[in-house]
Amino acid sequence: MTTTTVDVPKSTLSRIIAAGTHQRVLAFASLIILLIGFSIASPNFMQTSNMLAILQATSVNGVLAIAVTLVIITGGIDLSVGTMMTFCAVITGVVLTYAGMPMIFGIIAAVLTGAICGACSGTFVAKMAIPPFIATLGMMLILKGLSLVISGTRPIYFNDTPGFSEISRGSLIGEVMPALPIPNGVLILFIVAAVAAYILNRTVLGRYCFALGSNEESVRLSGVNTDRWKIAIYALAGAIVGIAGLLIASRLNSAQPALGLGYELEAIAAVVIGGTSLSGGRGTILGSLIGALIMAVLTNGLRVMSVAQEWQTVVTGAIIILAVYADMMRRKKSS
Amino acid sequence: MTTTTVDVPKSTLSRIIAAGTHQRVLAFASLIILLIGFSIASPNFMQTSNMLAILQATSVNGVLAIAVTLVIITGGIDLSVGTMMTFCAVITGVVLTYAGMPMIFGIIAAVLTGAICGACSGTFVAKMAIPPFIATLGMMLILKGLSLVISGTRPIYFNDTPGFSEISRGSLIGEVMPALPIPNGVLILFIVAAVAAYILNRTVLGRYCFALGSNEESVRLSGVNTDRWKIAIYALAGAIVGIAGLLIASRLNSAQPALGLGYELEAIAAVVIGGTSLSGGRGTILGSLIGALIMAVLTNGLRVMSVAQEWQTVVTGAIIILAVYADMMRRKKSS
Amino acid sequence: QDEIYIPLISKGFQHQFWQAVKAGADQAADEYGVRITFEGPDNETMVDRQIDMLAAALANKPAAIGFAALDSQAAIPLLRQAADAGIPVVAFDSGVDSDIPVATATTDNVAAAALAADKMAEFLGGEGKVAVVAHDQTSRTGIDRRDGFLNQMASAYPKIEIVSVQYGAGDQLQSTEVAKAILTANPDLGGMFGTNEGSAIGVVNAVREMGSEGVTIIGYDSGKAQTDAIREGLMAGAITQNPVGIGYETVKAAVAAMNGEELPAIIDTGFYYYDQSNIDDAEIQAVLYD
Amino acid sequence: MTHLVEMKGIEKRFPGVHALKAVQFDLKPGEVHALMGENGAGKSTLMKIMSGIYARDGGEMFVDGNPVSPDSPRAAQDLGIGIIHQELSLMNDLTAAQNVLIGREPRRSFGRLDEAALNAKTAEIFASLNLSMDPRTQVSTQTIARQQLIEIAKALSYNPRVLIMDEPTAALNDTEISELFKVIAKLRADGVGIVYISHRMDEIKRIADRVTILRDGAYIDTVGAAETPLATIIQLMVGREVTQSAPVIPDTSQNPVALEVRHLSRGKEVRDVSFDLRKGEILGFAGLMGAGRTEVARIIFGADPRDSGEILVDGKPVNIRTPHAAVEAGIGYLSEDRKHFGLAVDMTVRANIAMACMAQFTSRAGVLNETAMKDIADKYIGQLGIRTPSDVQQVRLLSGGNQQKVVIAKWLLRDCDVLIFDEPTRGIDVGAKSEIYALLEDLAAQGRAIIVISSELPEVMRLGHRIAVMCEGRLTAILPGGADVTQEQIMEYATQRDTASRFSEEVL
Ligand SMILES: Nc1ncnc2c1ncn2[C@@H]1O[C@H](COP(=O)(O)OP(=O)(O)OP(=O)(O)O)[C@@H](O)[C@H]1O
Ligand SMILES: Nc1ncnc2c1ncn2[C@@H]1O[C@H](COP(=O)(O)OP(=O)(O)OP(=O)(O)O)[C@@H](O)[C@H]1O
Ligand SMILES: [Mg+2]
Ligand SMILES: [Mg+2]
Repeated sequence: MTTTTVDVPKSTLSRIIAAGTHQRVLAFASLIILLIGFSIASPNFMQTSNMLAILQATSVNGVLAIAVTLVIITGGIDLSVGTMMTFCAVITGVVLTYAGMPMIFGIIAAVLTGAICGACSGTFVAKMAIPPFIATLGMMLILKGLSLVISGTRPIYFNDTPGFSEISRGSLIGEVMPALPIPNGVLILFIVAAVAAYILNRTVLGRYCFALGSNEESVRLSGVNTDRWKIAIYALAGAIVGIAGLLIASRLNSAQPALGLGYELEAIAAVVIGGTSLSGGRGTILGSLIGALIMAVLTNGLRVMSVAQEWQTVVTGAIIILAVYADMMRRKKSS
Repeated sequence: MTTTTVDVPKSTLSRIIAAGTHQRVLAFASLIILLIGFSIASPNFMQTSNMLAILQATSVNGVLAIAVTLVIITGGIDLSVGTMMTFCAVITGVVLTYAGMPMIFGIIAAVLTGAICGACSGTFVAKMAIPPFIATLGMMLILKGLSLVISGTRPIYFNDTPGFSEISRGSLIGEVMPALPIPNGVLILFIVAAVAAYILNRTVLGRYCFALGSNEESVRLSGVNTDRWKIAIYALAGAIVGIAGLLIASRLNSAQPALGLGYELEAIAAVVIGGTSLSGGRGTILGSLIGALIMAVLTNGLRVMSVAQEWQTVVTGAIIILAVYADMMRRKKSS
Repeated sequence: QDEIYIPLISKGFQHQFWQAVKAGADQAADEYGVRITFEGPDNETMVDRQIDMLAAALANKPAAIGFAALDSQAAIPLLRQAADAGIPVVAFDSGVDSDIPVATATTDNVAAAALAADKMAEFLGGEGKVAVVAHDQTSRTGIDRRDGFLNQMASAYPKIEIVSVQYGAGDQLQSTEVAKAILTANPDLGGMFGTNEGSAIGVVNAVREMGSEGVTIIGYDSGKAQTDAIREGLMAGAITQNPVGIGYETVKAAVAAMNGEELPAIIDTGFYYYDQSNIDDAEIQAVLYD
Repeated sequence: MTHLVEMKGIEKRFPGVHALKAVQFDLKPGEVHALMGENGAGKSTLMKIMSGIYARDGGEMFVDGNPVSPDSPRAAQDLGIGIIHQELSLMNDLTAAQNVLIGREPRRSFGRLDEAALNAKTAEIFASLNLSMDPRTQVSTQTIARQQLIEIAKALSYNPRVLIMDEPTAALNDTEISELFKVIAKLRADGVGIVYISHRMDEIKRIADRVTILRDGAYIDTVGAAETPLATIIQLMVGREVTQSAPVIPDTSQNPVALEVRHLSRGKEVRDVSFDLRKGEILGFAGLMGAGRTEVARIIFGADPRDSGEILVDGKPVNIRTPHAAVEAGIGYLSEDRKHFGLAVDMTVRANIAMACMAQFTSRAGVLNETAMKDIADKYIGQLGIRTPSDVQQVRLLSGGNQQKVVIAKWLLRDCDVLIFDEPTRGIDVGAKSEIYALLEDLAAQGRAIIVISSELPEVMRLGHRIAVMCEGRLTAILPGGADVTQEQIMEYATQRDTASRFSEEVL
């Protein structure tokens, strides 16, 4: 058995990059083009304050998109992230406002609630063999109803927990660098993204995400306890959704029980725009982050330009198609 | 190649059934159980008028589910059915009310508009290689915006076209059999279902639906012009959505330009509850019809039982999961 | 069953406004010893879902029906069916274009929004730039409040310029982002009007997060976040309807109609403007919810 | 005489791989031209260029002397070139007939299908292959061997002038192979040119007229099949001499029993199967297609449920319901279907090799040790001669035989006490085969208990210390291995049908 032709150094480098991110993130170019386009179209667009507003607007959807990315890479889907986020916020409200506990318990409650809900979805999918679409659709409805039941269809305000609204609105970075008052919500988004990317690319859990999405049966036949790992992945995604719940609750300084429906579609859209395939096995956190940013820039830019609402929708639809098309073309070329 | 044991007659029969429907429809049992359960729980449930109300409530979602079934069998997804339905209704409104043309032109306009929109989605998917999720998400937004633009964000009423509301509300069957005043909308649903099932199982178009969903690459390598067929399938689905547009416009005697968002999820849910796999290659029209009926019965039954609305949501979610679980179990046993 | 059953089909369910209507209806139901149910679709575009709810309600052979039509024409066949069966229909929140309802308990949203415009103009001294964050582009209440505000501005305050009207679906987060974009595009904005609770709070959030100064905010409806903003001085004032009253009057009218009593065609439940000065008045407190 | 197809100076590069270097090939009407080479030599790539799936980077191609560049499978079909791919690519949800005639369905007016004609036409093709299969059976219910036959039927249905067969017999049994050869003989008589790729050396002598040999993507030679000894061909392929070590059968009768299977049954596929497997022993499993060997293995491994029966590991009964439990109990199973059950083809070679042993490369915090994984992967790449530009190449980009080696590496790494190999050398070249035989014998010598299921009788006979023979779900015999057994003996037991099914056959 002879050795084969060895590859040239250049492609080794690109291969290392590809191995790290599992796929080159090309959506980035679309994002830049959008930013440039809006700056030209509207002089008010490129202000620091507006850039911060866009980042702030990305935070919740970005965190949700990260959660969904994990599930989608396994070949599943999670429709429940929107209402699960609300549910976590409501539980935090119960812990902080109704039970009057200190803030840290509220934070733990949100993440834990998310993880438990995620584990439930995961169990439906893994143990009961329910298609992820149905399992998470069911969870979506169940959690939506339970949020209303638990809160008594009333918002729960966090006025008794001073500092709660700082979780998202305050700016630790701004305290150090007053010139860059990046809100904590954005900071948290980037931390969550970094941790998720690390988990995805450097740990067993991440490896099994990709493996399950690639060929679940072959993973099972390798003696891996696929059920357990699947539940773990859904639970991790749930915990991340819990963080999104904290962010939105902190930003609105209240848990709004009726909110949440529709956020799942936006999160999934961000993931797919970011180049993750809905059939599983491939995907990047960075891509989803950029996908979420593209959506936020698009919405903000059109609003700043004061485009009429109905045309905003039309243009958003068209640009999403174009951005992904441009991506496909670039990907084709580069391969 | 030696002869092997030949299968016994029994399995031949079951194979013929399986070949006809491509999969046994088991969701049916869940539907029956629901019907029985609600009859016991509420004496008012099993009235003719309520059964007709359920059927009427199924008609629009049922037709949408049929359209989505075709696309899902090819391994795609169609998120635009809800707003496309509205768009078709608005175009019909323009033709009938603004332009004052005779009713038949309105009907043709709806179906044609749907087919054209579907062909657009299909082109994005087939020719531009955009993932179906994004292509139809884009279409969803574009059509939503265009409906508002064209209608001037106002409902278009069909008061000038007497008879238009008969399309869905009248009852041809009731005229013949006064004891069974099944609304035309329901009749149309069943006709659409029968035609779609015929196309799916007996024509080349249907064959390529299954083939594309099974292994697109292999179909392409067999020299089939997969792009053209895919566009045709999306266009057919669009035409069916056009019929749904007619039904809803007729039922509301108006084209409501803002309506439509969220209907896609319900239609897809009906399809998946009916046993069609989101990964393509398998599915039945009958299953989707039953899925749509399950959803309608569930919603109606809980309302008739006067369950509090927040609990309705919870119970709906739980029952959807259970119904599909029961299905999976039965399917496992029968295989 | 001798219990008297009156279903109320509303335009929404989860929002605070509708919960307050429900509270009023529950209160009346207690007083008159009837059983009510209260249901509404997820959002105000779902006309056909509301019709399905009405159909399910009719299946239970109710004594009377309360109905807040999303589109008054679409429901007419079912309402006629109810009328034919001798079931009185009371419209609430907005009217039904037909003679079927025996009474309509409603707020004049156009006049209420015009009052908001008057107050806004007063704060701005009759000139400046104003934007509207509305909750819906197509629903009756959305249109009435937007147009009531815009028309009053146009006719009475020609020096006030409406720079932007955008929609946030009544979702607090989305409305926040909408309002922030408006503030970015119009650094010299003088005032903003939020047409319902979610929109108004979105505007407040946006101003808070952007640290904008000199923006006069007028809101609509109540809710804790909004009353807090008014007390803090972040929001200048708000219009409130009398949702509890709407619910109460609807059930009361339904019971009366059931008993064959004569009813006025319109039961105007009124609206109020409140700000820091009168928020604690008993009359205002009675119509606020949180 | 004019060539049917002629290819000159064909070049093909993939990222990191120079797959074909100025390769030439020609095909005459009515000949069987074997294309030989090690795994990854470039055989499939050359044929994919001929059949319009890949575009060539350089060189020329002629059909009937005219220059052509088929840019799609359709274009190649129009030139009369058909191909049976190495990797199965059927539409699993459709029936056999629907697969065979995809794109050419008999139609009636308005695009309506004539299903009866479709099935009849397919039945005809099946009959010409002497294949008994209901055209209406769904493909996904069929074993890969039978799926392969459907692929062959599909290729024949085009009536090609040039038929490329890329390892058509890898999944087939001797009986099916001789049926296929009859078909090939008929085609040859009709003047069809056949390109034949196989790693089963004996087949070359049986049917090939000429042999072209590739090595490392380069053209080596074209020789006559009849006049060239096999050893020469192998040497040309491998570039060195391959020594076939004679098998030694150790006496394992005193070793402790590692695996005991008692009265295993599942439906019609497995009926009351019992056997023992001792440490250090290799038990070969022989049988015809569909005999139930794979099913027995899957049940032992917990991949499929059993109706009844008992499994004992090291004398203790174990309750295995999932493959995870099986691996925990020390049982490993290499599936016969690498694409569906063996590999995550979108992942890297490294990730696939490590898949069954992730715990070994994971820190307590769950962080992966990529360096350790790389070292292991590189070790197996060297040991098994896996031809890949690097260990982070996606498996789907490897040649078929090299993919199979990756699966083998995965299970060698896992190092279970009981290892079940189902068709382990499917698609693997002669050189590598003997390496793998040596590895298996090594493992046995270390005390592992091994089951080898193979459709190649010589392989079962070469490896098996004892040989279990199955027929229609029953274990009909356990024969001694080595020189004590003949092919005829095995075949006798492999066709020993029970009276009941023979009776039902006659009735039908
Ligand atoms: N699409 C591709 N991308 C990258 N490399 C490829 C691709 N296809 C084939 N190769 C490489 O080209 C070489 C030749 O592969 P090919 O499949 O032609 O081998 P083969 O001779 O058919 O081997 P086998 O006997 O194992 O089937 C291999 O090294 C393989 O890894
Ligand atoms: N002639 C046949 N018709 C239908 N199914 C068959 C036939 N032959 C085998 N099968 C299927 O094959 C399975 C049993 O064969 P199994 O794969 O275990 O046999 P095997 O001895 O490993 O043969 P192979 O060489 O095909 O792998 C059963 O599930 C059976 O349904
Ligand atoms: Mg090959
Ligand atoms: Mg086998």
